[in-house]
Amino acid sequence: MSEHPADYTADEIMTVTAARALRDGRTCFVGIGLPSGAANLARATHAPGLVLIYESGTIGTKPDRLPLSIGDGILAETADAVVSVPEIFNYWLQPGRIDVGFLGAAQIDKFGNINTTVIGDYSDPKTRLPGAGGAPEIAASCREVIVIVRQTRRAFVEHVDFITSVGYGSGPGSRERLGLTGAGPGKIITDLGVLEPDPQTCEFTATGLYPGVTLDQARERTGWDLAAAPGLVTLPPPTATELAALRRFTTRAKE
Amino acid sequence: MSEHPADYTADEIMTVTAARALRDGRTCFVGIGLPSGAANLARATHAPGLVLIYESGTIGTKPDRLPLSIGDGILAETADAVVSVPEIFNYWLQPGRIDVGFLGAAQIDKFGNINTTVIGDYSDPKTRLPGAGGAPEIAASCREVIVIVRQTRRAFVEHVDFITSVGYGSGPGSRERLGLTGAGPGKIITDLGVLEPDPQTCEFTATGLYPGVTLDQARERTGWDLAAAPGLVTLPPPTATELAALRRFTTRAKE
Amino acid sequence: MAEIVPLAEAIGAAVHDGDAVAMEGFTHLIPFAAGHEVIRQRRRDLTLIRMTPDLIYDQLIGAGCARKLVFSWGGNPGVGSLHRFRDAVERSWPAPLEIEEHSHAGMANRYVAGASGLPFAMLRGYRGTGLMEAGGPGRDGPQHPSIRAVTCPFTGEILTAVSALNPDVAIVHAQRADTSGNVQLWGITGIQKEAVLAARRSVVTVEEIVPALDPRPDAVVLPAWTVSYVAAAPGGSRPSYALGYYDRDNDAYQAWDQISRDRERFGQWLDTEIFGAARV
Amino acid sequence: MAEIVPLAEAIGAAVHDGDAVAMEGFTHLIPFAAGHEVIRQRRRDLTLIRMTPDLIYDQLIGAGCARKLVFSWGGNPGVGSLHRFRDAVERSWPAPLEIEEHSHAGMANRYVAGASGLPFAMLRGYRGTGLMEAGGPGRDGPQHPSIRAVTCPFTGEILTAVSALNPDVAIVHAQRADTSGNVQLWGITGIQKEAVLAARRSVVTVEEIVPALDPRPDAVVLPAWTVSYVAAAPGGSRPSYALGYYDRDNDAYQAWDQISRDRERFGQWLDTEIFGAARV
Repeated sequence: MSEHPADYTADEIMTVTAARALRDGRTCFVGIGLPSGAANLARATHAPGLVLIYESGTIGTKPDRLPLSIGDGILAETADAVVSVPEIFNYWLQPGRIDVGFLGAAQIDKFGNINTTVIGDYSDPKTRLPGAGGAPEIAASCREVIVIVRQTRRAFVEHVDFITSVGYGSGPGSRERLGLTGAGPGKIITDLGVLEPDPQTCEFTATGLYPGVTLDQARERTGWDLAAAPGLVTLPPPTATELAALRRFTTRAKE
Repeated sequence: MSEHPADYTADEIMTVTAARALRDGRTCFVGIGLPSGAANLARATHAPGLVLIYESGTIGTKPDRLPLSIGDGILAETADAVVSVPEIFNYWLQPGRIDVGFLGAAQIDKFGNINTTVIGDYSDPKTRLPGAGGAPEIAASCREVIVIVRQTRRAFVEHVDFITSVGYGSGPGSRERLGLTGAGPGKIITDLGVLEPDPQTCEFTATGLYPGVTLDQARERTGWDLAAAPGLVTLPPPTATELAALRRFTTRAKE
Repeated sequence: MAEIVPLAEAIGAAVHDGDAVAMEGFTHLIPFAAGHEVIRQRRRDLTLIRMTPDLIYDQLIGAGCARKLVFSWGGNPGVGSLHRFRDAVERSWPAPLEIEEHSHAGMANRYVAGASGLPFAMLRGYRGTGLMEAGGPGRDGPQHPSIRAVTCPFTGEILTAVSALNPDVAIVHAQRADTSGNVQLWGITGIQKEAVLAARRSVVTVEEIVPALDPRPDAVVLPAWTVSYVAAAPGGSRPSYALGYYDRDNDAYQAWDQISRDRERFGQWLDTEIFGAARV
Repeated sequence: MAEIVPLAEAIGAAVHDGDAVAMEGFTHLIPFAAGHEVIRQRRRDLTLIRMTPDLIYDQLIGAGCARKLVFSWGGNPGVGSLHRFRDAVERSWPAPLEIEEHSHAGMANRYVAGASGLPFAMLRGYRGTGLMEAGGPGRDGPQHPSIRAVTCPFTGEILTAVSALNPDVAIVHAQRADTSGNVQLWGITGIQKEAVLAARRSVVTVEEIVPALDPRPDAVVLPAWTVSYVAAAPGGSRPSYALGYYDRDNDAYQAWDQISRDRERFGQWLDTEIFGAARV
C-alpha cells in the first residue's frame, strides 16, 4: 500500500477522486480544468485505455502534459482522429456513444441541474458567466455525467438562477419526459467529498466525505437540506503514486 | 481556322457540342460517360479553369485520362479536395454552388423531365433501369442542367414512364412551385443537334442541327410535336483540334 | 472494442439470417471478400442496403441471400445493367425482391441521421419526382415508407425528410488497421464512416494489419471502440480497388456483364468462384 | 474566385457597417489580425457571430464595433471572464450589447444548415434548459428567435430545430493558400469550412502563400472559387496558434485578464496596439 501524504490541496483530492471514478476502456468527454486533469490522471494510472475526447474534435488524444485550452495543438497531434466541430457533436456525442461526460458548474441544485450562464436575472444579470458551450448536450447525451465543483452555499443552491444543463430536472421522470437519452449526473465531486443521487428521489445526498470532513461541514456549505446516504463512507485520500503522477502533469503544463 | 474533318462519330460530335457549352472558370457536376468526356475535353481545350466535381466527393479533379467510373483513383489523386459523399451532396450540390450539372436519360419528355428508373409500370416493370443516383438533386440544384442523350422515339417521349429528375415539370411555374432552386435544363444535346426550352412554354424546341441533319429527321425521332426555334442554326462540326484532344483522352482511357 | 478475427468468424458472428446489412464503399473499397463470405455462409432473407448495389449485390441477390434491397443506383458502372438485380425485380428470380428506392442524396442523409442518433434527416430533394410515392406515377401505391415532407418552423418552407438508416450490421473494407483494431481508409471515403457509426454491429476487412497507423491525407479513422470485428482480407475489394494497393479491374466489370446475363452461367460462377473457393 | 489582396483592402471590401460577421477558429487559428483590422477601420453596428467569442470579440466589443453577439461560450479559456463582454452585457459599456445565445452543438448545426442551403438544422439539444426561451426561467420573455421544436414525421418524436446562420461575411485564418487562392488549414479545423461556405462573402488570412499545396493529414481545403479574399498575415492568429507555425501564447491570455478588467487600461491597449500600430 502506498502511504497517504497529509499535504495535498483541495484541487488535488478532487482531481484524484474524479480520476478514480473513471474505469479503464471507457470513453470520456472532457472539459478543461479539473476534468481534464482527472481524465489524464486516470489514463496515467489505473486506466491506460481510457479514451479522451475533447469538443475541439480530438478523439482518443494522449497528451503528455495538461492542455491549457480544449483546443491545444498537443490534443490534435496525439489524437487517434481529429474531426470537425459539427461532427464531434453530431456523430460522436449526440448518439450516446460516450460513456462519461465531465462538467463544471457555477451553480448546481439538489437535482443536479447546472447553471453556467448568469447569476441574477437573465436580461439584467448580476454576473454574466461564459454560458453553455458543449455542456447542455454533454449533460443530455453522455451515458453518465460527473460534475466537479467546489462546495459552497453560493454554488450549491435550492434553485439555480438559470438551467444551462439539465440534471434530473424537477425530479424523477423529468429526463424521460424531455427525451434526454443519457442517465444523468451520477456523481458530484467536491472539495468535501462526493454526492450521489438518491435512487428514489433523484436528490443529491452525501455518499462519501474526505478524511477529516464532517457531515455538518458539508451541510453548512449546501443550500438544500443535505441528507447523508445510508452507508456514508470516508473516502480514501490520494496515494503518493496518484499525487506524483498528477504533479508531473501539472508541472509539465507550466513549462 | 481548323479544318473540319468529315469522319467523326455521333458520340464525338455530341461530346464536342457539350464541351463547347461549358465556359471557362465554371463549376461542373459531372456524371460518367459522355458528360465526363465533354467536361474533360472542355478543360483540355477552351476552358482550362473549368472545375470538375464528381459525386464521389472529388472536387476540382484534373484527370489526364477519362475515368471509367465516377470513383476512379485518378479522380481522388488529382483533386483539390476529396470530401465524403454526404458532404458533396449537402455542402456542395444542395446550396446551388455548382454552375452546370450534366445528366443522361433513358426517357425525356418535352418539358425536360427525365426517367432513369423504369420502362413500364413501376411495380411490374418491362425494364428495370439503374435508378436515380445523384440525378434528382443535380436536376434540382445546379444553376443550369445540360442533358446528353441520343435522339430516338423511344427516348424522346410525350410522357416519361417515371419522373426520376424534374425538368420543367408540367410547364411554366412548376419548378418554382416545387421549390427547386436551379434554373432547370438549358440544353438537350443529342446526336442530331441541340434542343432548348422555349422561354414562354418551357417546351423543348430545336435550336441547332448538325451539318447534314434536317428538321424532318429530328421530328421523326421525337415523340412530341417538335418545333423549330426562330433562328434555328446549323451547328459547326468538331474541329481537328477538338477531335484530336478528345481522341487523346479516349485512347488513354483504354490503356 | 474491435476483435481481430478471421473473416469467416467475423461474418459468422455479425451477420444473421433476416438482418439488415449495409455493405458500403462508393466505387472504391467495395467489400467483395466479405460479401462472398456471406454467400458462402448461405445467409438468407437479408435486407441489403447500399447506395450503389454494384456487382457485389448482384451476386448476393443472384445467390438468393436477399429479401429486400434498399438502394439509390443499381447499375454496373460504365458497363450497363445488373442482370441478377433485374432478373429478381423483373422476373422474381431466384425469389421476389422487395425494393426501397432513394436518390444518392437521400441515402447519404439517411446514414447521416443514423450515425447522428436522429430519427430522420432533412434535405432539398425528391420534390416533383416519382420517388416521393412508393409506386410511381399513375398508381395508387402506398406512401413511400421512408420519405415524408417536413415544414421549416422558421420559414414555413416545405422540405423533404428521410428516415434514419440503422442497419443491424455494416460491412466495409479499408486499407489498414493497427493491432489494436483502429481502422484507417483514405482516397474516396464515401459513406463508410456513417455506415459503421449508424450500425449496431460492424465488420471491417483490411488490406493489412500494421503495428501503428501513420497519419495520411484524406484519411478517415474509425477508432477500435466503434468497430465490432476487424479481419485481414488482402485484395478484399477486388475487382473494385484499394487506393495505394491495387487498381480497379475494369475488365472484370466488363466480363460480369456476360457472366451475369445467364442464370446457368451465373450458377457456374457461384459454384466455382464462391462455393468452390477455399474459405478465407 | 479568390482575390489575393492586402489585409486592409480585404477588410475594407468585405466588411461593412451593420454586417453580420462570423470570425471563426475553435481555439486554434483565431483570426486576430483580421479582427484588429476591423477595429482599425472603425466598423460599427456589427452583429458578431462566433461559437467562442474569446479575446478577439472582447476586443471588438470593447472597441465599440458590435451591436449584437451571437455565441455559445463567452469566456477567456483557462483564465476566466471576458471583461469587455461582461461590461457590455452587465453595464452597457461602451454600448448596449444584444445577445443571442446557443450551445456549441446548436451553433455548429446552425452553420451546417447555412453551408447546406437549408433554412434550419435539427438536433437533440436544449430541451429542459433555459436557453429554449430568450429570457431565461421565470420571465415572460419572447420566444428565442432561433430555437424551435420540430416533430419527426416518422416517429412523432420532438426534436430541436435551430435556424441557419448565413453571415454576410466569414473571416478565418489558415496556414496556407496557393497562388491561385486555394486555402489549406489543418490540425483542429473546427467550424471554419462551414462558416466560409455559409457566408455570402469571405476573407481568409494565411500564414503564407505558397506555389502549390501539398496534401496533408487532417487538412481542410477551401477551393479558391469558394473564397472572396485571401490576404497574407503571418502570425495573424497570435496569441492563438497556427499548428506547424507557432504555439498558443498562454501568457498573453493570462495578461489579457488584467488589461481588459479596466476600461482605461483597455483604451490604452487599443491606442497602442491597434490604432498606434502600422497598417498591415
